[in-house]
Amino acid sequence: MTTTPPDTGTTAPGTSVTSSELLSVVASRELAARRAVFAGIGLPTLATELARLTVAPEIEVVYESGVCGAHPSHLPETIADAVLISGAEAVLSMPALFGYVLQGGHIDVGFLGAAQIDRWGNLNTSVIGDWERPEVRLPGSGGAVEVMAGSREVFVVMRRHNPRSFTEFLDFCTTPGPDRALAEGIRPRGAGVTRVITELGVLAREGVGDQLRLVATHPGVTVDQVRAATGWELAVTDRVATVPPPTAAELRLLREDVDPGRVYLR
Amino acid sequence: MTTTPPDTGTTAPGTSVTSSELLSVVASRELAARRAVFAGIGLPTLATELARLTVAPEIEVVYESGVCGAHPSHLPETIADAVLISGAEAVLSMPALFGYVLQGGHIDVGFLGAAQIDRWGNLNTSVIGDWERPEVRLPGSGGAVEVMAGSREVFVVMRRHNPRSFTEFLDFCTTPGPDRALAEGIRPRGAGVTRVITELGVLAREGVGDQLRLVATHPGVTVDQVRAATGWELAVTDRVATVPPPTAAELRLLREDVDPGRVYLR
Amino acid sequence: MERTDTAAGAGVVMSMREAVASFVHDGATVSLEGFTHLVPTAAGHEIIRQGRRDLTVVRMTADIVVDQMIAAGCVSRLVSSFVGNSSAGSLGELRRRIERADPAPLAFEEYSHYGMVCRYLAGAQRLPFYPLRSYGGSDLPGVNSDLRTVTSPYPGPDGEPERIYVVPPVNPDVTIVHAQRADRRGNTQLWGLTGVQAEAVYAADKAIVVVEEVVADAVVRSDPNRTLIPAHAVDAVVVCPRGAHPSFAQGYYDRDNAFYRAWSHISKDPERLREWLREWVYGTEDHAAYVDKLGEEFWAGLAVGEALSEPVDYGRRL
Amino acid sequence: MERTDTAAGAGVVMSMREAVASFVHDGATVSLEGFTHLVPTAAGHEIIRQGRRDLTVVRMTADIVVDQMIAAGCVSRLVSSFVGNSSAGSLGELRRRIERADPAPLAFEEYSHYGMVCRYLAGAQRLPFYPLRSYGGSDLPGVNSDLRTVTSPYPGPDGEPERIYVVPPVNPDVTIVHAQRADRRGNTQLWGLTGVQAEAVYAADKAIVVVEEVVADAVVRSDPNRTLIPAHAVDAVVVCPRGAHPSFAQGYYDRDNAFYRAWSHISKDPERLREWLREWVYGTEDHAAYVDKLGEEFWAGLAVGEALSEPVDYGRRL
Repeated sequence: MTTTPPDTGTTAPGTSVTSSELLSVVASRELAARRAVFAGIGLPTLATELARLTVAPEIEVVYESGVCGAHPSHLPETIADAVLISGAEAVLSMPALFGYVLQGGHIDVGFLGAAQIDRWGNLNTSVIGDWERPEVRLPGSGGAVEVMAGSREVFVVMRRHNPRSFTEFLDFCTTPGPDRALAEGIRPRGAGVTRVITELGVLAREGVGDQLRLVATHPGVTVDQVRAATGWELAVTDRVATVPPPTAAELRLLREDVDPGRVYLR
Repeated sequence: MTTTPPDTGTTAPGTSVTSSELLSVVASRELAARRAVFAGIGLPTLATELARLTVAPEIEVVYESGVCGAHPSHLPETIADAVLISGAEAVLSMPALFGYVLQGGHIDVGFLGAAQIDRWGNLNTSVIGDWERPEVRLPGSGGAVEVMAGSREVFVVMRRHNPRSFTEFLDFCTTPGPDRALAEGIRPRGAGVTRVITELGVLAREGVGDQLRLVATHPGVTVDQVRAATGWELAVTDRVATVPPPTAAELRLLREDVDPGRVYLR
Repeated sequence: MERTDTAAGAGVVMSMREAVASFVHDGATVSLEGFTHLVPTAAGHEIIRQGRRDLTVVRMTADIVVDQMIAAGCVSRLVSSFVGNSSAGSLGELRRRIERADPAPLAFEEYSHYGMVCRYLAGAQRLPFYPLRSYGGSDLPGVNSDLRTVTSPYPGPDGEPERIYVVPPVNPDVTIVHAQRADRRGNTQLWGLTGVQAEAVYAADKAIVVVEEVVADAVVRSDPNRTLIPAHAVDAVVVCPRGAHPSFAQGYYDRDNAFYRAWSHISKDPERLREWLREWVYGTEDHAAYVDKLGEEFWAGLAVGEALSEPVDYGRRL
Repeated sequence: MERTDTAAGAGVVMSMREAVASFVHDGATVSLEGFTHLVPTAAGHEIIRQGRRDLTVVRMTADIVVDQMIAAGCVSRLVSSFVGNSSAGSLGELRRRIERADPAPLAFEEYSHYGMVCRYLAGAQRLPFYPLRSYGGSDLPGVNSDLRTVTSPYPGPDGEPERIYVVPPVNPDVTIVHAQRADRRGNTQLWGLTGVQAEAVYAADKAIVVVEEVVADAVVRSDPNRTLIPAHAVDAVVVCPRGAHPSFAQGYYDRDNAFYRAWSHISKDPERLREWLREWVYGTEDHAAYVDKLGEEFWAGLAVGEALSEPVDYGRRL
């Protein structure tokens, strides 16, 4: 494969765009008009904070640690960072966070990551290899099973787009989308994964019964490149768009207001 | 019936003993070595506070409102009285109070009252007459069903001992003892009602499978008087004791320390 | 990183009149919670003023405000676990309705307190049912067909399958609670008895929070653990001082025990009850008028002294 | 009516050594909770020093302290929903055990976070199971036979019977949590992230609360809503300042992020890990010695500034 991801070579502000900047900007745009977002730390932090300054001024970020409406004095390093707690609007217990907020249906968009994803948006964060004696033991679900089950829709941001991560068959399905739940006769709440944002482009999925389709590529990336980087026979929308590159305004906000210390803007 | 309850004629302190004083003192003695007590307001307040000063110095009273370890500045008028909250050691939400404390098994003795009780210690607080169109609509369970189901044992204090209240057949069983639960195949936690303290004496019950038996009468009350006042064929222990009358020390504590304003010492 | 607040226009502060008109509709299921403490009385009175009909009222302790709403003809069904005037006596209108269908019947779903708590828990968690160790042997399941059992898929202590009662979720169209304070976006802080208010709000489709006062954002954010109801669960914030009378607001005013005792007498006589409603509810434009009518001398009698909590330190990064 | 306190002898304050010796036995099921915040590390270290064996450790986020306990040979079974070094990398010992049974196998029961929360909820409420809307379609039930389903006795939204997953209760022999403060009888107040600590304590047969400080009764009683764990649920109160390091105690000291990053490297090398245990756990008599060994300059780096909560008024009767 000879794919060259767009402009990832340098991190000098103002010149070219890093992978983190690109993914954050694209993810932030997808949050337009969304309100309650469940997010981890890292790229989702950048995306949600940029969205607050651009397309989603009323966004409320809910963290797995129980924090709602954080007003941190510094960029948080973990979802439990003390700076997320001091000055927050509410801090909830785990039973309230998972039971009332997530399962109760108060989250519009949940951000998840994964080691593996399949065409239905099912995710693996448990093991590479066999569960009983894995090649690599990964951290496991955390709250991912609940984020998928409870959020109206789920966004996945994956830095690396390759056939090992975008796989026909998961080594293990930790976090099932609604199609797998329905197949077992369990009623799901949300649509499952509706957006996957990668270094190559954007995949989208409507909801139950639909599979991920390539809807846009970054400038300079071809559909064939994405097909080659995907471990299943990739569905492609009729008119694949080109993702508009980050604007100067977006980059300035991201670099100067959201993460001036470049903690996550690697 | 010609029963004369003992010495209920006058409330003058230091001379004779009122019905409230008698019932409070007898109930307080039954709390010896008990620790966590679930109590309402009124006679249970007097009994638990007197017990704290006599036989159960480490008693902790838990109120249905969620208060644990109250240190009230004034005698409380309801289980939710503001004076129970200010200065308390803990105030719990309803899910915690009922779920973790009561159903979780942290209560040694629960106090309950009732309009009707039967020989197995089942209680009615819902209706006199038919449930659909009752002669008298009573308040209902409140938390009584849970106090019975969750406490290790239950004490009932009833001012009036007569065949309408001590009945062969309840008009409605709001709050079942463990025998009725078992008959339905539901596993109960506690022993159910183990003590009934009335103006005539004390009935006791060991637990599952046992029925209430008369174990003691107040001075001057005969076994036949109690039989006549009870709506079922009353079981009587081999040697019915005479309840020792309140001591001067007990009465002094009750009148001078527990309820000097005679709020409940009617 | 300190963010700009959302525009003031995104706030949800509104008058009681507007909140009730917007969220309490004829035929709705309305939860009013507050366990003796912080009873949302003023909201009940506004529902009466607006003449709502055919409501299903869900309330653990159906007390004075429920008796008043029933008497005003707002309520056709009651879901409750305690129907009495606290420890002060009876609810006259409720008893007439249930005992004699006078002047009209009232459908009544009877639970125990924890049964109601579990219905709210199931509602807040969007569960199909909630299990509890109550009701075995009770006559309540015989008159309430929503009390059912399931068999646990795990063996019981004796190795045999174990049956347990369950209750269904309650998801009110609107829940109304009273609290001491909130910020203008609805982050709500209450203390003292907190009852089942958070669960009742999360269980509902819409939620109205009535508060003694709206405070500056900084006050709420100085103690985020005190926020039991986050803004994301709140649709309307109504500022209504003394709106819990005759119940109390810890730290703000005490309970009007005399009125509780009086209600047993007032409500015993249907004409006296209706006269009371005419004078104190229909005859007052809003709760502020009700408060004024009671008079400052009256309120001085319910005043409480100060007992401040010791602050805790949330810390800040140096 | 102000009562005399119970005799001081009724208190449950004891040393960490005594608490672990009294309540943590070989073969026991031990819950250690604290979600990134207030991790009971010092208790884990004392369990290592006392050489406990064959423990079942229950912890939502199995992190550094669990990796250390596994490496020290204390743990034969782990029940968890996240086995990683926070966001800082891997747990070397845990991975060797699971991936290669090196130097010994580790039994692992895998859940999701809410699955664990629900196990504690069921445990605290002494329920036979707890329902949750997770796991439909997951491979987890295939490797964890305790994830089962029940059918609701109420019809689902489509009128058909509805199936839902359930988890069984967990009732640890002992739960250990860390908190900011308690009174001498165990009324425990914590703030900031409060996680699942109250539920884990109520679920347990015995509970040890480790605190930064024991405070005067009057401090706790000035704010009873802050008491998340009442004394009746606590068996031992252990005073152990900085006992949550390398995690943090909101308002007391910050998280040692450098140590989290370092642990991924330390734990990757079995010999280096064992050397670390020799120096920092076996080589320190107790947590006070560990704190001293780190030195005042180190602790100054984790110091936080003050950010006090605004007090609330509980009121007093005049």
